[in-house]
Amino acid sequence: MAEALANYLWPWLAYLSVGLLQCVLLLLVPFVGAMFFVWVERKVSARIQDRLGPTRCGGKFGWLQLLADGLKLITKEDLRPGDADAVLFRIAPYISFCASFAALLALPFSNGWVAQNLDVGVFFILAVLGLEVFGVILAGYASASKWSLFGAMREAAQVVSYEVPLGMCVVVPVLITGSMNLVTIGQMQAGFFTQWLVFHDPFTFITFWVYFTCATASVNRAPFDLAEAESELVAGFHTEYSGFRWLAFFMAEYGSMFAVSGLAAILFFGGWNGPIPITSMLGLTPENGPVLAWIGNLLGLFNFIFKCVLGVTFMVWVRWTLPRLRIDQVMQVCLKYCTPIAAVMFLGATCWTYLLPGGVGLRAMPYAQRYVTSAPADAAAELDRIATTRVARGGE
Amino acid sequence: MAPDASLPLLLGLAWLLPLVSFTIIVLFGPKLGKAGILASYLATGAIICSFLLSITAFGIWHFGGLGARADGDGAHSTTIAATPGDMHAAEDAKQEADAHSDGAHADAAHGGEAHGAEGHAAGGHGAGHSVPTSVPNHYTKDWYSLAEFGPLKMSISYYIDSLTVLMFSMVTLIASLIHFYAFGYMHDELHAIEDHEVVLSNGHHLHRPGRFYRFFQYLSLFCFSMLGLVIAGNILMVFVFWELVGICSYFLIGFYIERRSASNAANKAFIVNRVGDFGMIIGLMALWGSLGTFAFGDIKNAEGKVEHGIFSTVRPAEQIAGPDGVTHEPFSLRVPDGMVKSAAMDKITQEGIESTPDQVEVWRQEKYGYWLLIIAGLGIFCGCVGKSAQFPLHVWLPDAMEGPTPVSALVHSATMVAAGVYLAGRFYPVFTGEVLLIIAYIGAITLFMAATIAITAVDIKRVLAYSTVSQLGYMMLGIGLGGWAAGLFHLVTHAFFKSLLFMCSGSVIHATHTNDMRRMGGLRHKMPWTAYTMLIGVLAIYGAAIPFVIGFSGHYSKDSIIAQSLSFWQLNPRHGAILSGLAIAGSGITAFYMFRMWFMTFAGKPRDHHVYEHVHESPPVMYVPLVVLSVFAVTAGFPWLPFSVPKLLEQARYPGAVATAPLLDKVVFPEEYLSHLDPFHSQAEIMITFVALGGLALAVAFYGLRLLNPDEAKSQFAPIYRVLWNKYYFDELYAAIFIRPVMFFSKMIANFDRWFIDGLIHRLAAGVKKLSLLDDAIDRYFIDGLVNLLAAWTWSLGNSLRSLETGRLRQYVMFIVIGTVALTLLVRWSVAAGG
Amino acid sequence: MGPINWHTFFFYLYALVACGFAVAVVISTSIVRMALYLIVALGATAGLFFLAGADFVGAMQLMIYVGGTLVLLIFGVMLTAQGPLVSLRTTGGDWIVAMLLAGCLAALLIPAGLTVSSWHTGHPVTTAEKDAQDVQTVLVSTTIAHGVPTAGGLPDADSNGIPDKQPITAAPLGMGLLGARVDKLGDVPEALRPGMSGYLLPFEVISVHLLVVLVGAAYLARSKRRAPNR
Amino acid sequence: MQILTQSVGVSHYLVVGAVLFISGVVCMAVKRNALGVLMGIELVLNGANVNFVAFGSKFLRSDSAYALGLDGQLISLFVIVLAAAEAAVALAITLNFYNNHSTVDVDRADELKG
Repeated sequence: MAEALANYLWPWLAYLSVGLLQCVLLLLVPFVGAMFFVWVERKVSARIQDRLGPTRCGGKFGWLQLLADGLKLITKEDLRPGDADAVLFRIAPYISFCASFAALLALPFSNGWVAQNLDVGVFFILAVLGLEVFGVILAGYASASKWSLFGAMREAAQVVSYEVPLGMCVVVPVLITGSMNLVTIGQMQAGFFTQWLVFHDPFTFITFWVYFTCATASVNRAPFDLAEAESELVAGFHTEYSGFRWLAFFMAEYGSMFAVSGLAAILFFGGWNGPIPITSMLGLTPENGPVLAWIGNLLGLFNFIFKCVLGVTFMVWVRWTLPRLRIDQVMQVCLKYCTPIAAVMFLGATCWTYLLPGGVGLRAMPYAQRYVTSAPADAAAELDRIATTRVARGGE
Repeated sequence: MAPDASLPLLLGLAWLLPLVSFTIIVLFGPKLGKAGILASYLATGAIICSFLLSITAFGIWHFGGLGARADGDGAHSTTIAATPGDMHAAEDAKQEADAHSDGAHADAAHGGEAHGAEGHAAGGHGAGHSVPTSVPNHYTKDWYSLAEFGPLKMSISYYIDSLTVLMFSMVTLIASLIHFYAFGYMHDELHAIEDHEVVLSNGHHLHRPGRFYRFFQYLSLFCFSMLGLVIAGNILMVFVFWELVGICSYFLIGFYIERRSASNAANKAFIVNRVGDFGMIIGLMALWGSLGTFAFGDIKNAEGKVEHGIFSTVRPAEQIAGPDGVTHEPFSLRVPDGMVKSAAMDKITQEGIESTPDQVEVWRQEKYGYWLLIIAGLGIFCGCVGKSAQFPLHVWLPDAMEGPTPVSALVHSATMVAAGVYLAGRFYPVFTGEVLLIIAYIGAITLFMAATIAITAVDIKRVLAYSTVSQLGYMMLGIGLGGWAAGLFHLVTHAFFKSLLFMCSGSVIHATHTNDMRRMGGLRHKMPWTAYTMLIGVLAIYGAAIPFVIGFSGHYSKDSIIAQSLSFWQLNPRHGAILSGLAIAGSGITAFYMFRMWFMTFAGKPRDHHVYEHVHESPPVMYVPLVVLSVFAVTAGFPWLPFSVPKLLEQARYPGAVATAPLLDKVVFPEEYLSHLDPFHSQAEIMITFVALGGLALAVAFYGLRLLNPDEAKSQFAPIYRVLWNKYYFDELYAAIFIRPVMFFSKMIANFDRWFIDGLIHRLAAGVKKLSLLDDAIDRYFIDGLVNLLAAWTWSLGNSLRSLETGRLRQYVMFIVIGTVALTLLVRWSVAAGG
Repeated sequence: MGPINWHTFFFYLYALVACGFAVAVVISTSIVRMALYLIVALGATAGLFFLAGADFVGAMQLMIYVGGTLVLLIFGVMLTAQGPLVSLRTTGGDWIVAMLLAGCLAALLIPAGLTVSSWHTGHPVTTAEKDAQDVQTVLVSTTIAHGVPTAGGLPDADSNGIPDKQPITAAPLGMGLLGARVDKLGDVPEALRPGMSGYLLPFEVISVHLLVVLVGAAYLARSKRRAPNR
Repeated sequence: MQILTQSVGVSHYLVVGAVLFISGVVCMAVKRNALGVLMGIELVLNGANVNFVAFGSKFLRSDSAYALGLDGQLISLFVIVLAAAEAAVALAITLNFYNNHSTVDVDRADELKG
């Protein structure tokens, strides 16, 4: 896209404009998503608690409520405690927000529709989501309040420990697909839902649930929301926040929820590939020209967003269903259950992929064999073969 | 099963069974039952089994008629009976006693009648009437070859003839009885005992655990050794078992090793025996060096080739015609070629005369090698002297009575000491006339001396010990005078009655807990079995008999010895007078001291009431063997029994005339069969009867009826009494000749060692000490100084560097950086300088 | 003046951020701010890594350093965050000495970096080289990932030689850690290959080392009785 | 604007690495707070990493045949991992020190001074 644009105007302008476009599109996710999810949460929690939820703001199902929330938050006064560390207090929300936003950079929304197609996308997303905690910590520390500090410390402990099982769970699909490129992973699950990695083998199935638990914890949603435990710490790390900074935290939270849900969708639920491959059935594939392919990608986009929303809704549901854990219980869940289970799943998936024909191990080994045993000539021949294929595809 | 297979099997088993029991007891002695009582059952069972085996062998021998010689039938023998007569005449042709020799012939004819009983009983063959003309029936073979050094074969072999069988039966019988007897006698050893004769340094008596099993273990070992000595087929094996019985007697004498007297006696016995054995070794070397064989008989080796043994080498069977017509009669003593050659070695080597048969014959005529034969004989006899306590070496046997009485009975009267006589008998064919004469004199001296000593002894066991010595002297005398069968006959009979006597004395001691006859007396009321069996023994050794009708066993054997001495006397007046005089006197003295002992012990009134009250008859297990033995003591000598001892011995007699003594002129040894004829036989019988009666009368007068007071006699013959009391001062003599000089010499050596060598060493040590002190000083002040100096430097350096160690992390960082910078600059400069 | 080399532009951007915040770390007196600055500096360094074509290392930097290490660090900061401890003043003398040392080091290192002329400028990666590299990546990705070439796994050379798609380095690195050096296909003679285990052993050693560190840190950090305040 | 037009080389990265390194060293040298020292160490390690990556990259030098290739990246990976481990242990030590001395001033940690 950028290359295409570069033919018409200065390359830097082209890159700049494309980059800006992508940024704007991605910003929609936290902003709109946050508002939408707040509404969803209100409604779901209301239904779970046998209430109607917001109805007074007009609109069907009181959908105007989300505008009202936004307006309220934006117009609210931005307070700052007297002896707070001004700079940190100010930038902390934005750090969180940037982190959750940057996570979206590597998240492919459809086949090839990704802002930055990183070869280590999975890795990148985990890393950046891990950064989100900084905002929380800094906020907790900067707003010189013991409640905040407690919340921040809990958050720090919780996130750092939950990154371990999270990483393990994520490694399982990577192991199976043999790539950390989210686009590749998504493409590998093309076809019917039987292709989804969650159904690849029993281990991945269990792995998904472990992953979802850990993800919920790492974005400190209930029942893991120790950082803002209304009943104990007034509101945890954002006790002292109000107005737009508070909103930033909020958006960061929902953004990261969206991100982990998207990651789950791509890693386990085939990303943009639906239960039924409608796009390929309708012939909306690159073979039939860019336009149809674009349309197919659009369908894939909706499919993907739907899955993400589903995931978020699930988190909401869980939040309003389960009671909050105590901090030691949180740690227990992480260290005594999630980590071992994830490790076992990792082991099992490895064995599965090695033992079953077509597994990654069985595919990688002949290569290593050829590498170790064959003469450089064969390697050169291999290079030529690949080069020719590349040339051929470059031609298309 | 052919006897040549069955006899070795039976006797070999009988020989090895005690070894088995010995091994078991050695390994598991204390664990065998309570206090090892099972050990006694084991040993007894073993010896009884071997007794049964021996008896079986005896039966096989006798009823198998194995005693018959190759030429053994009457007709032959009678004809041959003449030839020895001629030969006899030829031998002492220089003597003018033709009439005597004729008379001898006449006697020979008549004697055949006179001893018809023997003749008939002997199953018609002429043993005892003449010189046998063929090798006695024997079985000899190698069991196992230990080693071969060129011609010399060291092997475990057997030589079985009637003598062997006889000895086996006798030894195993007595040993079995004594095993039984020892049950009763040694039962104290079953539990821990307190030895009252041992006083420890702390003044208490010794407490020690019982050694019951050990006693029987020694007995088994002894039986094994004794039987091995008897069955041995070569002189080397004899020597080996000779030493084994020696060590057994050492163990048994020193059984109460804690008693100084016992250990001294054991050492004495062992050392004295060494003296004799040294002579024996010389004899062995002489035999081997000249003959190259140890075997007694001819042995077919693996190739079926006959290897000549000592006997057939010394007394060849064939008639040999010398160069100058001097013929060699069959089986007569002849210096073997080996000895001649080795004697003439210098001639062969220096003068280069090659030893052709004729040349050897010439040398033999010149008596080359004869002295070698004498040395061989004397050497072997030395061993016999040591073992059976003959005159110079008799001192150990009385002291050996320190051992338990069963041991004295078995080892030191019946079997081991008799082994010397047995060996002398075995080797009889090899002895030259000179050696025989020496043997005779030794025997005579011994028997007289021991008998005289026995008169004064008051220790009951010592009396018996001295009587043993003197009886052994009789045997030696008999053998030395050419009375081969007589000596061995006496050996057998003596074994029975002397063991009987010893066991009786043991029973007495067991009852009175003392050896001193002066504290006994009148015991026959308390212990009749012992008393009367002992009386039988005394009568047996006394040789009681109704002349020409019947007598105790001792009568026949002693009678035949005396008869032989008489026939010797008749041929050689001078020597004969001394020898037979001593023998006859000895028989009288024997009668005297034996009855003295019996009277002092059993007759009269109890002298020590304290002892008398505690006396009691021994348990049956002790006196039943006495009864059995007394039966044998009575009957062992009957000559008309089908398997009487003399007949058996005759079956083992080696053919050929008695050796001559060329070096001593006018000494002629009569053939033994002559002594069975009158007048010698009857003379002997009458003589000893009267002499013994005289001795008996004296004893009765002194001790029986107390007509005479022994104390008066003592004071009257005070000097003689003192000499006798001190046993002719033999111990003092040896102490003076051997022990003191040796002690003195060793003291001198010890002083030299202590003062000179030790002093030298001490000086050296002192020097080394000084040196090391110097070294130490160097070490301490110089080397340590250096090290300390270095340490001090390091210390101060560290102290000075301490201040750098500020413990400030940031300073360290700075130091690191400075170091890095400095290094880099250095490298750069060096590179710049290099480039 | 030619077209702006965006690669260069972003390099300078990240470099300035990294250096600036590194210096800020030094200068700052508040420990918490130091932590913040450090985060930014390291993040910028990660960006530099991305620019240098080491995207896996960059992601690693983000994840482990920024995500892990620094969280630990701030954790520690807050555990020890008491008024007097937050800012421990340093004497001027120290500052002077430190600056002198910094000067010396700078005088050593920066010239050292500038000595080699062939390092001064990168070069537009020619198609052939890119082909070679891409072929490696394709080779790896095809052999490892279902044989399907990754979408956009083949970066094009645009006019400025900026690879608009990051080269694939994760798989080759993984293979290298497993002992197969796919980036040097022809280099190693056949005879040597079977024995060549790449970085397998260091990899294992590091893993065990990490485990030990985990245990050791847990042991050290467990709270003991506090000493009476001095 | 000349510099923006030409491509950067290893030297640029080396300079950046040097700056990071130096600032890390200075940080270690001047910070009395143990955690500050720790941060300095992290900086130093990063400077080294920058160099490794730079040497490993193919784009940054005119003679890319001599580039370290993957080795640079691998080594930097190891460095990162070890840095993490080191950070964990150092932090634990610091906490221990804090628990025992109720301070994190490295200048107070001089019981072993000579």
